[in-house]
Amino acid sequence: MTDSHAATQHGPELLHHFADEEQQRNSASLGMWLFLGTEIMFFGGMFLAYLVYRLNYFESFAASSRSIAVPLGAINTAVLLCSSLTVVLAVRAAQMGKRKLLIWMLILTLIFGLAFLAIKGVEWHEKYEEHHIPGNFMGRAFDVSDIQRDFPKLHVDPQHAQIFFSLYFALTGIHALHMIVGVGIFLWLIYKAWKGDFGPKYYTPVEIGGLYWHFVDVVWIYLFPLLYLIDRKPL
Amino acid sequence: MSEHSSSAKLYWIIWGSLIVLTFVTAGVAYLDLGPFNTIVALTIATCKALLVILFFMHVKDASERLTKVVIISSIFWLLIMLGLSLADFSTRTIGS
Amino acid sequence: MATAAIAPEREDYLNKEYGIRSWLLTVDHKRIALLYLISITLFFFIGGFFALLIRLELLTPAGDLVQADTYNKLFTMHGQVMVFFFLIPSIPAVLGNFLVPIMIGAKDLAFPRINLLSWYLYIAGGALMLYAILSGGVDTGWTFYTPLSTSFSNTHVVTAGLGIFINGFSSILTGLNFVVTIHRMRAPGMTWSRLPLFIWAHYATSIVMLLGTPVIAVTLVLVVLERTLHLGIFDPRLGGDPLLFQHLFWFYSHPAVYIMILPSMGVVSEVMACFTRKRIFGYTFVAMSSIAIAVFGFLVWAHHMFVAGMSMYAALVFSILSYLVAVPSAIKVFNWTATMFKGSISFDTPMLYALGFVGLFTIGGLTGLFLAALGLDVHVTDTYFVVAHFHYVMVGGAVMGYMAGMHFWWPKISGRMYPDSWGRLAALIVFVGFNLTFFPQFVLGYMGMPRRYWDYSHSPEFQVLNVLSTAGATILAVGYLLPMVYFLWSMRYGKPAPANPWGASGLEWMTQSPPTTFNFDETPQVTWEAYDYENIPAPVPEEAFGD
Amino acid sequence: MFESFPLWPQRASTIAGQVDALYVFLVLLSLFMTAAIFTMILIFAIRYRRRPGVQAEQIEGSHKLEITWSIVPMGVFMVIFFWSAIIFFKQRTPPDGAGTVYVVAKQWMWKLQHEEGQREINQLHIPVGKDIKLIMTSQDVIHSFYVPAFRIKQDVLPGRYTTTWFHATKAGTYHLFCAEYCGTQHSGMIGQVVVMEPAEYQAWLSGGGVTQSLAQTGETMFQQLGCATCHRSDGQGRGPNLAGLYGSKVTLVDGRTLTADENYIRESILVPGVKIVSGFQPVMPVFQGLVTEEQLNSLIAYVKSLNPPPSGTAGTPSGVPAGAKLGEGQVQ
Repeated sequence: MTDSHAATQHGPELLHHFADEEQQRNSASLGMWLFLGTEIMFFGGMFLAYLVYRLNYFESFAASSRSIAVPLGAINTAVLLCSSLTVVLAVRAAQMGKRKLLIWMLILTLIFGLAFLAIKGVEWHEKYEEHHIPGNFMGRAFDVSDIQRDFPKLHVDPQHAQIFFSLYFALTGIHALHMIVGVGIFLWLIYKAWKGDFGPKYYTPVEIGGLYWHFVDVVWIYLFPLLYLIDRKPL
Repeated sequence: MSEHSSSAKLYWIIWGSLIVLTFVTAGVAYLDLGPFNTIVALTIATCKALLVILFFMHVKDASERLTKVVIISSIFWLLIMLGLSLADFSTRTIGS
Repeated sequence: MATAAIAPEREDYLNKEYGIRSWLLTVDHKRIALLYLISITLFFFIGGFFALLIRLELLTPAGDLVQADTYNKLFTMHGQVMVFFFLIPSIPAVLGNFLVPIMIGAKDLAFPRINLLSWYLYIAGGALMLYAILSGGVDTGWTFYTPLSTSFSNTHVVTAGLGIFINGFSSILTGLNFVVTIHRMRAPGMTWSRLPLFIWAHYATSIVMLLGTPVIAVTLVLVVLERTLHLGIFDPRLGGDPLLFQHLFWFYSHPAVYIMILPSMGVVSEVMACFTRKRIFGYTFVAMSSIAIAVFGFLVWAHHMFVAGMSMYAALVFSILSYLVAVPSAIKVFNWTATMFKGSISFDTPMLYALGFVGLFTIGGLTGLFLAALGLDVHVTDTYFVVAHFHYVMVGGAVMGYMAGMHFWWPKISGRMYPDSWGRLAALIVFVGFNLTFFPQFVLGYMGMPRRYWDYSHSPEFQVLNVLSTAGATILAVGYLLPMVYFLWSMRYGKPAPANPWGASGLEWMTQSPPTTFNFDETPQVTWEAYDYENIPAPVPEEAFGD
Repeated sequence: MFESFPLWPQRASTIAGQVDALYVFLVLLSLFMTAAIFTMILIFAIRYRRRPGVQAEQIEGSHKLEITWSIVPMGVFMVIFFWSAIIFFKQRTPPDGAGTVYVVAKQWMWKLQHEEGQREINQLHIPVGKDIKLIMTSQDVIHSFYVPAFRIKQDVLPGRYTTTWFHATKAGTYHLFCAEYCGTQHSGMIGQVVVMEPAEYQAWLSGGGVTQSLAQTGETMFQQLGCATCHRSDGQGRGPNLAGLYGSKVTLVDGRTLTADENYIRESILVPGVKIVSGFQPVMPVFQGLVTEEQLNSLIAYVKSLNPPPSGTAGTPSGVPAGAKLGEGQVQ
């Protein structure tokens, strides 16, 4: 989704078709919340697939989920939560007209975002090493013999494990795509903040960008337990 | 949006509890709670999500009724999709 | 035909600026509506051309016009082009974009630039679809059922899927624009109970667009991922469940039929009120039934899957819910009929199309009851009975409503009057051609002719009805060509249209025809109830039409 | 009546009459409603056409009328719903003791296996007056087994069984169509269902030159694949005793209980680890890809034949009549 839906009004002056300032800001916020509603349904489709297959093939899902490192996932969640904090502080700084603080907070958010993507890259590479990418991605045929070896008590069916990893890559992949779009939005916000476009009278883009970023964080808040912590009980 | 929404200190508190909840949910997963593992994980995730939505996304203090209606109806639609689909998947093995 | 007297050059949204840039970079909701009008008409004739080829092939039992896989591509692309690139955008993107802001007294939609982005997304999706068609087409049926679409078809499923995926965002953003505009930008005094029913219908449609379209977007993404990166979510060889795809697909695709029909219902309410000079009977019930259709429409999707292998008990739940969603549609039909009581009815072209809509939508709705009946659905689903049912609702309903709307608001859009006698003739031809095409298919369906059959030489008893249907299709084609001819003719030679040729109520009739770029010089103050026809003089017939 | 222009296919099964009765009721209801709406519109159009000097009378609406034409349709719909649900239940619950035919759908042909061992392509010979249950699966895409004359249709899915049943009442040859789009030759995937008098059917059966019944073929397959080593009839083997399994309640390792239908037996053969019976170890090898659909059908027919004959002859507690040769199961 290009960032144009973050109502790109230039400068504080009122767009010609809005009656007043208040109407313009409320419309932008309502527009973004409606868009987030569609995103809930977008991820909802994949959550339905995840729910159905987890109920049918629980043990293969549990074993495959155990092969993903929890520490990396937890750190990634913490990184995203930090980025949410810096976004909120950025919006507050914009409201109070503190331009330098705003720019710093936006840059910090960007850094956390990129950190998240980097950690995600490491995780994916680890999956690539372990031959856990479905199909034969770049010549590495999907193979879960290592999982079967690590968890003899759980019945791991290669096909059902491949469905888990298909869902894992679909969910985290599309979530990462939304992160990349978010990084794009924040790069553009930093540029406009540096130009001094935002102030107490006009900070809608920062607020709208913040709503989008928080949403992507909330999606990850659910993805973390559903993908990483299916069943970590001692066997 | 009201002027200076609540002070920065509140945000730090919310952030702190979110981080704590993250490590709690990661830790609890290693305990054997029988069927409650999933329920606990989902409740913690929902609490974290509510914290972010209500405080970080300013739904609690500043936004108006319509935004809340949009959020609740989107989640309700998701539950319609999940619930009615489960009606099929869960009762397919009964009978022929 | 003396060329129309050139009225003193008054500024309006058409002659305000000229040149390609003024059209391709416009943010004026009226110009974007015209851009949509041109692009969906193109796709309508592509889809219609495929339909004619299908009907010609079925003229004879043997498959002798085209090869089997060509025929399969024809009905697949007929379905995809018509559903995603004509029916879903038709009224919301053309009439909705043009009229929603004016009807509520706003200068433009809430997000004009996003409106232009929606059109570009539509064009991008359309280009991908055309590329898929030209480079070999798709042969999976417009429903993309897996595992055929993911593992067994080697046609351009990925290209067509991405085209429809991108086009879906055009629909989402249009819905988003409408909801925000209707909530935020109503003129002072334009309360919810004074909104025209056209606006209520588009509000309900936008709810469905917003909450349904993302699900097919993600479903198509998963199909594309499965074909390209082998992420086998629907692959039965891995233990994937083909019914999961059908649940995700129909969760959107059933509400999508309400995206197609609800705007037409809005148009018919406006036209019925104007040409009977009466307030719509039971305004609140008609408005609320639009919302009820949008909401209940999301609970019934699996009535497309009764024989697909789903559980018997879930089939019961979806069947009873399907009967629930039929009630609001019945309420609307009864209210339209009751509106004519004690009216002062004139039969201009829009009214003919609206009456045609009411009649054919009734038959379409009633045959839906056959399909919601579990025991009967087992026999008639996936046969020509289903084909006839959804064509009665989509062509008899949505397209008739679109035609009614185009004729009703053409003077406002183009500033010219179209030749009404030609309009009435075309309406009658469409009505006759339509019934001749699709009524025989009900009998064919109950006789057991399966749908999507290239060759039915094993059962020659189906041929007579197929010949009737093909004859009807040619008449229908003529019926649809006529309006394009005289609309284009009227752009050049039509009489200049007065501000309110029909004496209709509604803010759009209080601006000049065609309106200025910002619709109103100053924001109107609404003090009257919706459809207050007792204070609006009926138009004097001769003055309205030149020829 | 309409010999030259039939309005519906022949009624050749018990359910066909009931489906047609509901169809006729709905056609009459629709004709009545359409006629009512059309005549109302016609009368109002003529009676209230625009005449100079006559003003339309503004009517707000009437709640009473709105309520009636919401409740009355809802009531009629409920009648239709219950009537059709009853028929649907009959269509979806095969009677016990029905003869079984295994159907394997493949891109663009129907392969059928009778219990008595006959194999047919695109042809199904059945005796009139007998319940026949079809256990169907697909080797590739979704197909749909549709016999208009019997008013039955059931999609055939890859990876699992779907079942339907019918009771033919009239001898004759009827169309068999594939009703779910399945690729290039979808319209070529057709066949005949030949309903014969019982005597004719027996003649057709014996004339087929078939030696083994399906269950016996299954038994030889059961030995070849080495199933017998673990699934022993005396219950001492590492696998559960299969006698009396079909249709019984099974409790799994994780506590879930389910009835052992064809889908359970199929899944337990192909991917045994998913549902391990409580008290047993997950040691059974995976047979996915090692057995064809036809061999799977014969194995399932064999397992079902291990059930004690339903006629209630005194079988030993373990279900298998002592001394009876394995696979002797009664052939109805």
